Amino acid sequence: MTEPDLSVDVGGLRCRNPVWVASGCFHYGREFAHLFPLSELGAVVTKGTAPEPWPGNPGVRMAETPAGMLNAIGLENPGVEHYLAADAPWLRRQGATVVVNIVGRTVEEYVRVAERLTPEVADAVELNISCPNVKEGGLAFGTSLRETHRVTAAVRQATKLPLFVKLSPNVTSVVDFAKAAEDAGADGVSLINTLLGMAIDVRRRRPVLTNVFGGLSGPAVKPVALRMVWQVAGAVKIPVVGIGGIATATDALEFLLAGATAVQVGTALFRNPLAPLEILDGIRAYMRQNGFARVTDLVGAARTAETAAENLPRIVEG
Amino acid sequence: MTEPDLSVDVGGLRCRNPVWVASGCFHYGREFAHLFPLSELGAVVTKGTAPEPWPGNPGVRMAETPAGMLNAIGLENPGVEHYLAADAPWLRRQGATVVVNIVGRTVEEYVRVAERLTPEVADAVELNISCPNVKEGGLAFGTSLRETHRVTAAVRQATKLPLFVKLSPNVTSVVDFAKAAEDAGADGVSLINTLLGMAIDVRRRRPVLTNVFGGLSGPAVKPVALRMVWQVAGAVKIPVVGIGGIATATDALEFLLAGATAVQVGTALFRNPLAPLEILDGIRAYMRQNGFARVTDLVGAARTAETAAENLPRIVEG
Amino acid sequence: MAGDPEVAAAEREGRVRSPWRPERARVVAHARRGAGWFKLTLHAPHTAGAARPGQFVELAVLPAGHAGHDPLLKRPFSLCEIRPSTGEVTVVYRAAGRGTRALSAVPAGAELDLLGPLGRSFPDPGRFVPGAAPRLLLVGGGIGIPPMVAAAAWAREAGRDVLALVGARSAGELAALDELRATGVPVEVCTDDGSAGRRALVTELLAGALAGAASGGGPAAGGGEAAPPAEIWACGPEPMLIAVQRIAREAGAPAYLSVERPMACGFGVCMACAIPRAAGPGYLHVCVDGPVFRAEEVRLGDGA
Amino acid sequence: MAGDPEVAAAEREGRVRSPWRPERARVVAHARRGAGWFKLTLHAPHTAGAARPGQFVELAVLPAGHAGHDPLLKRPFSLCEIRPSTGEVTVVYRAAGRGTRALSAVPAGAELDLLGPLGRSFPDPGRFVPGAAPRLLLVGGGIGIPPMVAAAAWAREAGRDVLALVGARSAGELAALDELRATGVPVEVCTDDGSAGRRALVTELLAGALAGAASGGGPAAGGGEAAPPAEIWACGPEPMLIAVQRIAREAGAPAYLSVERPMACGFGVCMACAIPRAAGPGYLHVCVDGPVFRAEEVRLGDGA
Ligand SMILES: Cc1cc2nc3c(=O)[nH]c(=O)nc-3n(C[C@H](O)[C@H](O)[C@H](O)COP(=O)(O)OP(=O)(O)OC[C@H]3O[C@@H](n4cnc5c(N)ncnc54)[C@H](O)[C@@H]3O)c2cc1C
Ligand SMILES: Cc1cc2nc3c(=O)[nH]c(=O)nc-3n(C[C@H](O)[C@H](O)[C@H](O)COP(=O)(O)OP(=O)(O)OC[C@H]3O[C@@H](n4cnc5c(N)ncnc54)[C@H](O)[C@@H]3O)c2cc1C
Ligand SMILES: Cc1cc2nc3c(=O)[nH]c(=O)nc-3n(C[C@H](O)[C@H](O)[C@H](O)COP(=O)(O)O)c2cc1C
Ligand SMILES: Cc1cc2nc3c(=O)[nH]c(=O)nc-3n(C[C@H](O)[C@H](O)[C@H](O)COP(=O)(O)O)c2cc1C
Ligand code: FES
Ligand code: FES
Repeated sequence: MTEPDLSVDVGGLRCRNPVWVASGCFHYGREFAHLFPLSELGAVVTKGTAPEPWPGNPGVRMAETPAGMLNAIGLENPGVEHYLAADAPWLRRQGATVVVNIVGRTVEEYVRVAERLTPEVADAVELNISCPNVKEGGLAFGTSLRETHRVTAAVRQATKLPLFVKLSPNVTSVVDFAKAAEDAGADGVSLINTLLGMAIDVRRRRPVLTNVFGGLSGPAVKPVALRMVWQVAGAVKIPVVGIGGIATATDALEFLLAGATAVQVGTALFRNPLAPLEILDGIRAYMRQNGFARVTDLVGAARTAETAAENLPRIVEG
Repeated sequence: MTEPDLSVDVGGLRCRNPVWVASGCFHYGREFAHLFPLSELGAVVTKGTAPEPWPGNPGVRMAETPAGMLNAIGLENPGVEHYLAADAPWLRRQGATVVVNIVGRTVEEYVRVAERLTPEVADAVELNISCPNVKEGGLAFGTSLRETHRVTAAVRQATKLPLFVKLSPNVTSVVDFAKAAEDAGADGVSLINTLLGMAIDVRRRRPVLTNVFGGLSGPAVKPVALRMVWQVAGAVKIPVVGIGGIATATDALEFLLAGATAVQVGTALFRNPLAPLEILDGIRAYMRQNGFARVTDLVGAARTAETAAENLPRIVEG
Repeated sequence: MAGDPEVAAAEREGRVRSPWRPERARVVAHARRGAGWFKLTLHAPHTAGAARPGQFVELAVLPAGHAGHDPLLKRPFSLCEIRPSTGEVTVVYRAAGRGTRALSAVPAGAELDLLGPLGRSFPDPGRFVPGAAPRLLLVGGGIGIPPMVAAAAWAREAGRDVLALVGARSAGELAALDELRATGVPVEVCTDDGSAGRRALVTELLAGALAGAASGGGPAAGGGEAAPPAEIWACGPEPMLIAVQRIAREAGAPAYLSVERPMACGFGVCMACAIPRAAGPGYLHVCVDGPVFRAEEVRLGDGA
Repeated sequence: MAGDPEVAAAEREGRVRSPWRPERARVVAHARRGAGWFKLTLHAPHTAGAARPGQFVELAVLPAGHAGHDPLLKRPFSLCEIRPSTGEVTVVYRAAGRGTRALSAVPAGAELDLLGPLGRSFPDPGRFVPGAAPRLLLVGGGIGIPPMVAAAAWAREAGRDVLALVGARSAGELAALDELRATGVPVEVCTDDGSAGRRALVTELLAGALAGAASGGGPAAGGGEAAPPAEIWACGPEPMLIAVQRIAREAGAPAYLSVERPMACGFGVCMACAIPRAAGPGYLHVCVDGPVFRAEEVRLGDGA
C-alpha cells in the first residue's frame, strides 16, 4: 500500500498531518528542536502570548492528580514583542507550521497581539479565551457567550490568518460557545482547555496550589474532552481541533473518529517528549491496517445514524 | 487520647460519622451486609429510585477510562414500591441510616416518590436532578436553574425529611445551582454527580457505550469535585456533602478540609468494597495524630483568609 | 432478585452462588503460555475452598499496595482450576487490553487483591438420578476453554459421561488445553487454520457430537419425555455462544452458557453487566444471575 | 533565557547544561537502604556520559510499557553517582509520596524511561587558577546528601580541598553516607537526635567550619579583594538552604544551592518550577536555570 496521506486543511491552515502540540506544553519549541525537526509536526501551538511579558503566578504552580495534573502557571510568557524578535524567526527557520496562542485581559489586549501577527511570523492564531476579563470583573471571557462573541469578532477584524477559538470546558453547553465563535467569524474551534480543579495538602491543611484553583489536564480529562468534541463537531460547520488527555495513537484516533480534523498533544509531552511522533506512527499503522488512504476519511467515522442525538436513550448517567 | 468524635449533623440528619456510600454504587446494601454491619457507615444512599421500576439502558453500559469509569446504566431501579416492601424493612433491621436517592422524569414523579418516603422507611431524601426532564425536552433538571428550583421546592413541600439536592457538575457555575437549591428549601447539597463523557472503540469505530455518552466517576474527577465543593461551601449556609473520586482517607480529608460536612464513597466501592471502613480508620488516625477531638473541627479547616476568593490571583489556568 | 423464576431454576439445578469476600491472594506462579495468553496461579484459600466451576473472581491488575489508580477496576476472570486442598486457584487470561497487559507484568511473589468466588456456577453435574444423566458436552472456544477445566474435573468426579470439544483460531490459542487433557476427559480439538486437530469450528464438532448422540441415543430416561441427546456447557466468544444456543435448541439439548459483559463491580451493585432477558422486558445481571445462564434465559448479541 | 545575566554568570562558572534526551534505562540494582530511602542503579549510558554533578534526571515511576497513567508524571532526582565507563548512574530517593512509592516497587531488570541529564550542574571545581581555589564545603541534609557524592568525587578529581558536612534527623536518614565516604573526602556528621556524629544541625557544622576557615585563613588570593573563607555547595530541605544562604552571606562565602520545586516537564517548557528572582520581578526556572543556583540569585521560602 502507498504511504497514507496525512495532510489536513484545518480552516484554511494546511498541515502536513493532524498532530499538533498544545499551547503551554511546548513553549516556543526550542527545547524540542534537538529531539526531532519541528516541521514533522502538524503544527506548533505556542505558549499563550500577551501584548507585554506576564510573570505568571507566585508559589506552587503544579500538582499531580490521578492520571492528570493541575496547573496554575498564570500564563507566564515573554510577550509578543519577544516572540517577534526571538522566536518567530527561529521557528520559521525550523520550517514549523506555527499557530500563535494569544491571551489578553481586555478585548483590546487580544487585538493588540493579533495585529502584530503577520503571515511572516504566524500561520494561524488560536484565541485562548480562558483569560480573566478584567473589564467584566475577572470572569473568564470563555464562560460568557457575549464576551466570547465579542472578543472573537474583534480579533477576526484584526487578522486575516486562520483563526481558532480555544473553548473552555467549564460551561454548561460547550456547543453554544462553539456556535458563538463560528458566528463571530472563527475558522475553527479547538477544545478543550483545562477543567477547573483543585487539590488540598492534608498535612498542611491548605490548598496545594498557592492559587487554590488550577487547570486539570492529562488522561483524566479525556472522556470529557472527547464528549465535547463529539457534541461540537455535530453542531458547527467549521473544523474542530481536539485536545485533552491525548497520549497515544489510540487516543488521537478517538478524537479524529469523533469528528476532530486535527488534535493537540499537551500534558503527554511532559512524560514523553516524543509522544507526537509516536502518535503519528500509530495513526499511520492504523490507516494501513484498516485500509484508509487519507486521514480525512477517519474524521467523524464513528458518527452514524444510530449515534445521532435524536436516536439516543435519554437517561445518560447513573 | 480519647476516641475521636466522628458524629456529624448534616442538615438535620444525625450520622455516626461523615462517611456515606454514594447512590448507585451500593444498590440497596444487601450485597455488602455480609462484609460489615451497615450501621457502621455514616449513611447509606440508595440507588436512584423512581415511582415505577425502570429497566435501564440497553447495550454496553460501562467503560473504563484513565483513573475513572463511564457509566450509562440509565438508572435501572426496581421502583419505590419495591423499596418499601423489600428493602426499607431490611435496611431498618440493619440499623442503617438511610438516605433515599430519588429520580423522576417530571416534577410530579419526584413528588410521588418523595411522598412515599415516611420517617419509617427513610432518614433523608437525596434529589438526583441529573434526570432528563421530559416536559422540558429532555434536558436534565440539574442544568437549568429554574427547573432545579422548581423540583426542589416541590419535593420540599412533599417531605419533612432532611432534603439534599445532588448537583450536576456539568454547569458553568455550580454555586448558582447550590444557591437555587438552598433558596428552594434544601437542607443540604451533595456534589458532584458524574461529569458527562464518552469513549470511542477505535477498532469498531463507534462509541464504546451504546448510549454514546456516560457519566464519568472515580479518582479522575476528584480535582473537579473538590473545587466545586470548595466553591459551594463558601457560598451557601446549608451543609455540603462531598462526592467524587474518594478512594482513600486522604481523599476524604481533602473534602472535609475544603468544607464538606460529610462525604460519599462511590466508584471506589467497586475496587474495594471495604473502602468506607478503611477511610474511617484513616480519618480516626489522622485526628489522633493531629489532635482533633471532633471531626467537625476538620470541616473547612483549609479555608483561610489567604485562600478567600478575593485574595487570589486572577489567572488560574495555563 | 429473590422470587425470580430464573433464580428458582438456578437453585433447582445447583447453579450455586458462594459467599464471596475480599481476599489478598499471593501470586504463586505466573507465566506466558501460548499466543498471548497467560496462566496465573493464586494462593487464595477462601476462594479455593468456596468456589464451584463456572464461578469467577474479580482480580486487581495492579499489585496490592500499588499507589496508582489506573487501570482502576478489577477484572473478571473465570476460574480454570480450583484446589481446595492447597488453597490455590488458577486463572488463564489473554493479554487483550490495558488491564490484562498491566496484570501480565505482576511477578510471582506479589500480592493481588481479589473478590471471590463470584457469580453462579455451572449446574451440579451430580443432580440426576443415577443412570439418568445425559452425556455432557463441554464446548470451549479460545480463551473460553479454561473454565472447562474445572468443569470437566467436577463432572468426572460426579461420574458423568463427558466429552470436551475445544477450538480456537490456531494451535497457540487453545488456552489451557493441557490442563483440560489432564482432567482425564476425552477432548476433541479443532482450529480455524488446521494447525491443531480438525480444521473446523467447534460448533461443527458440537453438531457432529449431537448427531452421534441422537443416532446412538442417550441413556434411557424414565417417564414420557424424550431423553435429551446431551447436556451442553459452553464458554467462548459470543458468536460461538449464539451458535451453540441455536444448535442446542434445535437438538432439544439443555445448554448452559458462560457469558461475558463489561463489569464494574462484579457483585451485583452497579448494574453495568445487564443482559436482556430472552422473554419479557428487562435485564438479568451477568455477575449475580450468571455468568452461567441456561441458554433460554438470555438474549445474546445485543451489542454489549 | 539567552542574554540573561544569570545565564552569563552560570556559563562563566561552569554551571553547565548538557544535551539531554529520552533514554530507556535498565534497573541494574534497586534496594531499600536506610529509614525509608532507596538506592537505584540505572544503566543509562547517555546520561552517564553527559552528566555533571548537580544535574538531575526525570525518571518514570512505572516500568516502561506499563499500561497505566497514574502516577502520571516523571519525577526529578539528582544524580548521586555518575559512571561514564560503565554507563551507570545512581539516584537515591526517599519514598515520600505516591510517585516514589510506586517507584520503590520496580524490580531490578525492569526498564524505566528517563530524560537526562537535565538542569545546570554545580560550578566547575577546576575553574580557578592553580592555588587560588578556596576550600570547598559540601553541605548535605538528609535526602540532600546524595548529590554531594558526585560533587565530592568531581571536586577531589579537580584537586580541591574539600570537606563534606552532612546531617539528618537521625542516623538512618543519612542517605548515601557510605557512598560519600567512599569518595575519600573527609566527612563531618551530625544528627538532630545524636544517633550518629554530633548532636547538631548541619548549619552549625557549617558555621563552625567557616569560623575555622576565617581564623586559619583561605589560600592567599592575588589582587586586592579579600579571599573568600570558603566556597559552599549545599543541598537539603529549604529551611536548611535558607540558613546556608544567610550564613554564607554573612561570611562572604560564595554559595551554590541545589533547589527543589514541583516540576511537570523538567526541561523548560511548562513553567511549573518558577522560583522568584532575588532582585527584580519575575522568575527563574529550577529545571533549566537550576537546580543549582548561586545563593544571591533566588528568593527562597516563597511557599513553593
Ligand atoms: C465473567 C467473566 C469471566 C471472564 N473470564 C475471563 C477469562 O477467564 N480469561 C480472560 O482472558 N478473560 C476473561 N474475561 C474477560 C476479562 O475480564 C477482560 O475484561 C477482558 O479480557 C478485557 O481485557 P482488559 O481488561 O485487558 O481490556 P481493557 O481494554 O483494559 O478493558 C476495558 C474495559 O472493558 C471491559 N471489557 C473489555 N472486554 C471485555 C470482555 N470481553 N468481557 C468483559 N469486560 C470486558 C473491561 O472489564 C474493562 O473494564 C471474563 C469476563 C467476564 C465478564
Ligand atoms: C531537581 C530535583 C531533584 C530532586 N532530587 C531528589 C533526590 O535525589 N532524591 C529524592 O528523594 N527526591 C528528590 N527530589 C524530590 C522528588 O522529585 C519527589 O518529587 C519527591 O520526593 C516527592 O515524592 P513523590 O513523587 O513520591 O510525591 P508525590 O506525593 O507523588 O508527589 C506529588 C507531586 O508533588 C511534587 N513534589 C512533591 N514534593 C516535591 C519536592 N520536594 N520537590 C519537587 N516536587 C515535589 C512531585 O513532583 C509530584 O508531582 C528532587 C526534586 C527536584 C526538583
Ligand atoms: C502547564 C500547562 C500550561 C498551559 N498553558 C496554556 C496556554 O498558555 N494557553 C492555552 O490556550 N492553553 C494552555 N494549556 C492548556 C493546554 O493547551 C490543553 O488545552 C490542556 O492541557 C488539555 O490538553 P492535555 O490534556 O493534552 O494537556 C496549558 C496546559 C498546561 C498543562
Ligand atoms: C455505576 C454508577 C451508578 C450511579 N447511579 C447513581 C444514581 O442512581 N443516582 C445518583 O444520584 N448518582 C448515581 N451515580 C453517581 C454517584 O453517586 C457519584 O455521584 C459519582 O459516581 C461520583 O462519585 P465517585 O467518583 O465516588 O463514584 C452513579 C455512579 C456510578 C458509577
Ligand atoms: S458488574 Fe456490577 S452489577 Fe454486575
Ligand atoms: S518543570 Fe517545566 S519548566 Fe521547569
